[in-house]
Amino acid sequence: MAEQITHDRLDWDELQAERTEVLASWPTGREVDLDEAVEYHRKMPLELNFGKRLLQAKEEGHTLAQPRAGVADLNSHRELLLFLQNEGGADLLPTTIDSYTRQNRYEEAEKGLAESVREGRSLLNGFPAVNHGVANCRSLVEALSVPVQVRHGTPDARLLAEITLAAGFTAYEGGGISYNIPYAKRVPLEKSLRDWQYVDRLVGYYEEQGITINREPFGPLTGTLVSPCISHSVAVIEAVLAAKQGVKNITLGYGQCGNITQDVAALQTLTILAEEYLQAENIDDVEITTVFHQWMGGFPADEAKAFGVISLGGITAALGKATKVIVKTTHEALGIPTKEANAQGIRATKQVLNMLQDQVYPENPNLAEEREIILQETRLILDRTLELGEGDWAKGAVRAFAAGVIDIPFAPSSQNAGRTMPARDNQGAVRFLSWGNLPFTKEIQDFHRAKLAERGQAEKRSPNFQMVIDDIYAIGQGRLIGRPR
Amino acid sequence: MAEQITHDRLDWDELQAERTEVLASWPTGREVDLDEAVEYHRKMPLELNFGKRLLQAKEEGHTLAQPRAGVADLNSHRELLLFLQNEGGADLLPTTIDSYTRQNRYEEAEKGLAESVREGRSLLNGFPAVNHGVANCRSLVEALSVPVQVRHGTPDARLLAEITLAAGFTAYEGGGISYNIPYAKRVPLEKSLRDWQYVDRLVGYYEEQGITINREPFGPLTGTLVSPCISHSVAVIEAVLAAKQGVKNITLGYGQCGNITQDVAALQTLTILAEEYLQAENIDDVEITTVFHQWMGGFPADEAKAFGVISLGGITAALGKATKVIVKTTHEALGIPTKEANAQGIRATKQVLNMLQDQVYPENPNLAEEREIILQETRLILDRTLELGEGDWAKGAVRAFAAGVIDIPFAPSSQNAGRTMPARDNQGAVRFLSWGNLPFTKEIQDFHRAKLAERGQAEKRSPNFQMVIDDIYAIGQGRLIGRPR
Amino acid sequence: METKTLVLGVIGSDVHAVGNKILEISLKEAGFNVVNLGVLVSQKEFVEAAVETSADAIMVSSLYGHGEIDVRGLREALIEAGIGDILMYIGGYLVVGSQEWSEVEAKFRNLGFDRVYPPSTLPEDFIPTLKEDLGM
Amino acid sequence: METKTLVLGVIGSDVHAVGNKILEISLKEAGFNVVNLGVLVSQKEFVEAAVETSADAIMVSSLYGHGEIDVRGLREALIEAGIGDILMYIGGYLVVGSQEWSEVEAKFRNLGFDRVYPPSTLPEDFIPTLKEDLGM
Ligand code: B12
Ligand code: B12
Repeated sequence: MAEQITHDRLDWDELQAERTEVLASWPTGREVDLDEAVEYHRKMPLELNFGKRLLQAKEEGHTLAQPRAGVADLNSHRELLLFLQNEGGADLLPTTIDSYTRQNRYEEAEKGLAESVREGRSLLNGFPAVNHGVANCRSLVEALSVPVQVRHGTPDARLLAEITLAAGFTAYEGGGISYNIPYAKRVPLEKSLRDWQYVDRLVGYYEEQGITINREPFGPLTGTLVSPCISHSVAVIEAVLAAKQGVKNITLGYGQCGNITQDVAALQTLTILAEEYLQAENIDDVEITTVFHQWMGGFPADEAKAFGVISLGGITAALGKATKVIVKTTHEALGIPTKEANAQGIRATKQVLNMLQDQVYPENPNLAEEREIILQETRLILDRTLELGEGDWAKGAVRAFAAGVIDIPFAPSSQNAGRTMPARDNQGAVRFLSWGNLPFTKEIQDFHRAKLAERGQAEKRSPNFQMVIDDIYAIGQGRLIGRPR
Repeated sequence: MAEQITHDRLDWDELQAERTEVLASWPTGREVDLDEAVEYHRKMPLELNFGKRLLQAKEEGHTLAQPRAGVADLNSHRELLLFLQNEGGADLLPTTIDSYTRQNRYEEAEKGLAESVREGRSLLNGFPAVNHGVANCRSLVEALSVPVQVRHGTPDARLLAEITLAAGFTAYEGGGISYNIPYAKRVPLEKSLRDWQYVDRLVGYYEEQGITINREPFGPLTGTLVSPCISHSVAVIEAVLAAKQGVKNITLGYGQCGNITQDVAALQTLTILAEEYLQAENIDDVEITTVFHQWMGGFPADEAKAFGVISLGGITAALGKATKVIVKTTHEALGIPTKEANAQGIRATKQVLNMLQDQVYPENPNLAEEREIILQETRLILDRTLELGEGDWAKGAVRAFAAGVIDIPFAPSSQNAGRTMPARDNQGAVRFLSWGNLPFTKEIQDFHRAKLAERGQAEKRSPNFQMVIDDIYAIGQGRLIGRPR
Repeated sequence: METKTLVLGVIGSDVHAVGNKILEISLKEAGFNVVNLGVLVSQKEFVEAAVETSADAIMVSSLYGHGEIDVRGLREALIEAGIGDILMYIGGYLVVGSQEWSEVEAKFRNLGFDRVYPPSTLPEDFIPTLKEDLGM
Repeated sequence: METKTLVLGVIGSDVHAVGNKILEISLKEAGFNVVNLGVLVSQKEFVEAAVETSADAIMVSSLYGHGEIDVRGLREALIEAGIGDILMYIGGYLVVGSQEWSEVEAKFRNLGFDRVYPPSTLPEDFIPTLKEDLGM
């Protein structure tokens, strides 16, 4: 199968048979009528278009705030989003999909939904959009006055895309790598890449009809000490693959690591790299924006401390001039947040975004060095990937993962080599304790070794796996670096 | 009287008559026995010494967190402090004194205290330490396991100092300018300066006995758009005046303005300037540390937004490497905080302090320029002050205020010219719309004019008083700069 | 239309000067004749100023929490001075901590204030009412 | 002393892998023989692994909120497989949102778990109890 996939644009006509099959895989698929959906989008007010809103923010140099949120029942979910819009002041809204839907287990989602309605509380960890279907989802989109995006973690998200895009959602998160490797165990990469080409081709079709649909590869991956070079490599590959299918409005993501200089450098290099590699493919009609995810790893259980983590994320996003920031809540370490806690996270974030709107992280030699490291590392990974793919990014991605040339720490997927091991350096930047098979030069390897040796010296221990464990717990325990106590 | 005051050290023996008088001005004064007090201090555990703790933090490059807190009744106040220590994790503790005591109205304080005990809630906005007396205050100090400071706003703080220092407090906030001009209307500066020389001389006496007492001029002054050059000038003068009386451990303060570059530059220049002017007086045995005050002006009423403001303050303190940070609470715009809200403010702050412990705001040209401006402006003010004082800092201070050479915006004191008017520039840094009689060079005047013109252009209005009003409300309304809407 | 005179000040040992300055400016802009006593104003000063200027209303601020103690007897002093029915407003942080607003309002109404305003009151929030109360 | 065998895994459609990795490492360090099934583990896989390895205990993780639905019938399946009295622990974020812990604990005890652990449980918090329960 690795031999079959290519990064070329899928033929729309040829795709129709597959579309029919996908739409038939669950009853609500019947509700999708693409021509009618395009008409529906055409009539939507422009300010509800996600991609357009992002471009406006990018132009104005503002950072927008977007929460995560989803509950099982339609009415409760609508209320939840309205609350986040009105009480939270969210600039952009999400609809987070439940984990059964993400694994295409619509029957289990149906049961969970029914039980949720019966018990009057959500037993699902998100909104089962497929089960709700097009008409219900439209009632949602229509109730809101800001743009709304589908956020999930679905290796095969074809049906979900058909239904939610037909329902008027104007943004769709995910990608063939970023929604497989951190979110699945045994899904072949060829399969998820191909399934996401379907999604991207569908988005491309909407674009051909003049409807902007924003696409966003999932930046943070496993959310836990993911070095920028890893997530940037995945982001660029997914951007190129999406663009090849006709996607024109892409938001690239990065999850906060905690060292401000590294985080700002990561935000700055994300656009540089994406434009560079798109250019190399002769693609120059894609609009790139960025999203910064507030710390995605383990949170402190104390709400006041969580506010500190959230605010630091908001501040970094503002100083790094991310186009949008995904907001965490003070309930992160407690469970799915209440709507009140969710709105509070947005308000704390917006306060700092607004206060820092006219400020930027100052250019300085450390920042430049950090950018240089990220650029070099990512280029090494990407160039080797393209080499492995013999000029084809899809083939390259499959082979790069097989070879451990891309290797996401802590990922559950069997497709992932799992040989890299990250740890923080003495300033809290995420480095590699083991780089496995990442195609790093001797110089870069030495850089990581030196950085961790410096920390080891400060802590009077040699860099080892205990450091990694300590770092995983650190923020939850009120620190950034897992120093021995 | 301006002719009488000098910056020379008060003669200890000559001071005894005045001390007797001061101690006789309220019954609890009788409890003060200086020899016994020195003995008491000698027996105190070293980790309770405020100044020593600060020096340790400075050496380690950590920023400590200290709340404000005070209620009328002794037991409630003790409980409050224990709560902030144990639940808040405060590194340093305060005892905030009520406003009657600050105006030496001990009888009204007595009534307020009695009524507070009767009603079971504090009717005073702080702890009336004079009324409680030495023995009671000692029971407080002894209950704690971190150092504790007296924080107030008292033009004539002689009796308060006698009692609290005898009670084992090891740090005392205030100064002849900073506790007069923002805190009084008609107290002559000569008088407050002289009364604070008494306090400093008393501290100097303790130092002579080998007891370190930390002194902290009140940095933020009116807390509202106070430009660094103003508060730095006051801080340096009070440091020199204190050192002249034998004070050896001084913490200089600055209230967050909100532009991170300006705030970090302010923190960095504070020590430079203090050491420079102390050196010029041949004083080289004074330890200088710094304190950063989280935003001292109007706060947002929403608690989540307040957390954002608090965290931004904590982050700036950490990146600017302040020795300690004074923490605000989410109740700031609601009234005196509950102990829970106070502890939350500390925990949010400590989370970001800990996370950023090993990071520093990067050196860069804007920061250098900002430092340069602060240094130049402050030196112009200070040099003119010394000139006016004919080499005497006390005389100079009196004459500088009379001439508007030092002029604190929004100060209630009739001793203050009140001709300066601050406003934010287009990046939110605090500049001067009117500099009144501040001895600025043409170059510096042009700098301020240009900065505000730039903002005016961005806002399509010419810089005027409406900008100032908008800026005063801005943070409370969720922004930094009061842009027209 | 005849200009109305307001006596403005921050009562007791309270030094919060910023809001007072803004009130002065806004009330002047709104066309009032403003006699601003500033901060640290005693009851006596309020009464005297009101009598001397034949004021139409007294605007008391209290921010620092002691308002409750500071204003006791002010209405009585005004009565004694022969201007017992003068319009009197109060605003700011009237008590220590944050208490149920309806109770705070009732408390200060009992203490003789015609209108009581919570923290974060903007000039535009009360000036229309003030004009109405003064028949403007 | 004989080595005890633990079957470890994250149940249902749950992919939270980090805690699972740490548990594996810590339990191995503590001297157990650990059979880690990883994430996305079905009830059937748990039962089969426990039978095949003659495990002494099953350690179920559920982080993503669907634990309540996912574990129903697991104890019954174990009974059916003839190892009905095997020790069974569960830990993580067991329900959607944060609910009263005592209720959550009772709920999962009823579902057949011998011990139930809240979020933020550290290895050192339960390993001593586990050893005790296994008579080590
Ligand atoms: C700046 C400030 C200071 C500065 C004041 C500088 C100066 N000389 O002006 C300094 C640092 C010196 C200071 C000192 C103190 N402060 Co102070 N301070 C503040 C702060 C942060 C902002 C006040 C301000 O300027 N706001 C902006 C102006 C524009 O708004 P405003 O003053 O509220 O006025 C508006 C309205 O209230 C209304 N209004 C006001 N009066 C009236 C009257 C009428 C009739 C009407 C209709 C409307 C109205 O209109 C105004 C314009 O919009 C507030 C908290 C906050 N708001 O965030 C605390 C606050 C007022 N301070 C407080 C306290 C307790 C003190 C201290 C005792 C110190 C302490 N314990 O921490 C001392 C008291 C000194 C004294 N003797 O008075 C408390 C009061 C608590 C309470 N009542 O429960 C507050 C609420 C902070 C808190 N949460 O603890 N403070
Ligand atoms: C990192 C993370 C992710 C990563 C996971 C990457 C990966 N593949 O591993 C990503 C981003 C992919 C992710 C996805 C999702 N996540 Co998630 N995630 C987290 C987060 C931030 C940290 C988890 C973590 O790694 N912690 C560190 C490890 C060391 O701790 P731990 O996992 O808790 O394990 C320890 C203990 O719990 C205990 N323990 C665990 N199991 C057991 C078993 C036994 C027997 C015992 C004794 C002890 C024990 O010991 C472990 C070691 O100390 C948590 C929130 C948090 N904690 O701050 C949310 C969290 C777990 N996720 C959550 C959710 C809902 C999701 C999503 C559905 C997305 C969404 N709606 O936002 C998807 C689900 C995907 C899926 N199908 O499973 C929720 C669960 C909510 C609930 N139950 O109410 C949480 C709590 C966040 C929240 N508040 O909403 N997530």
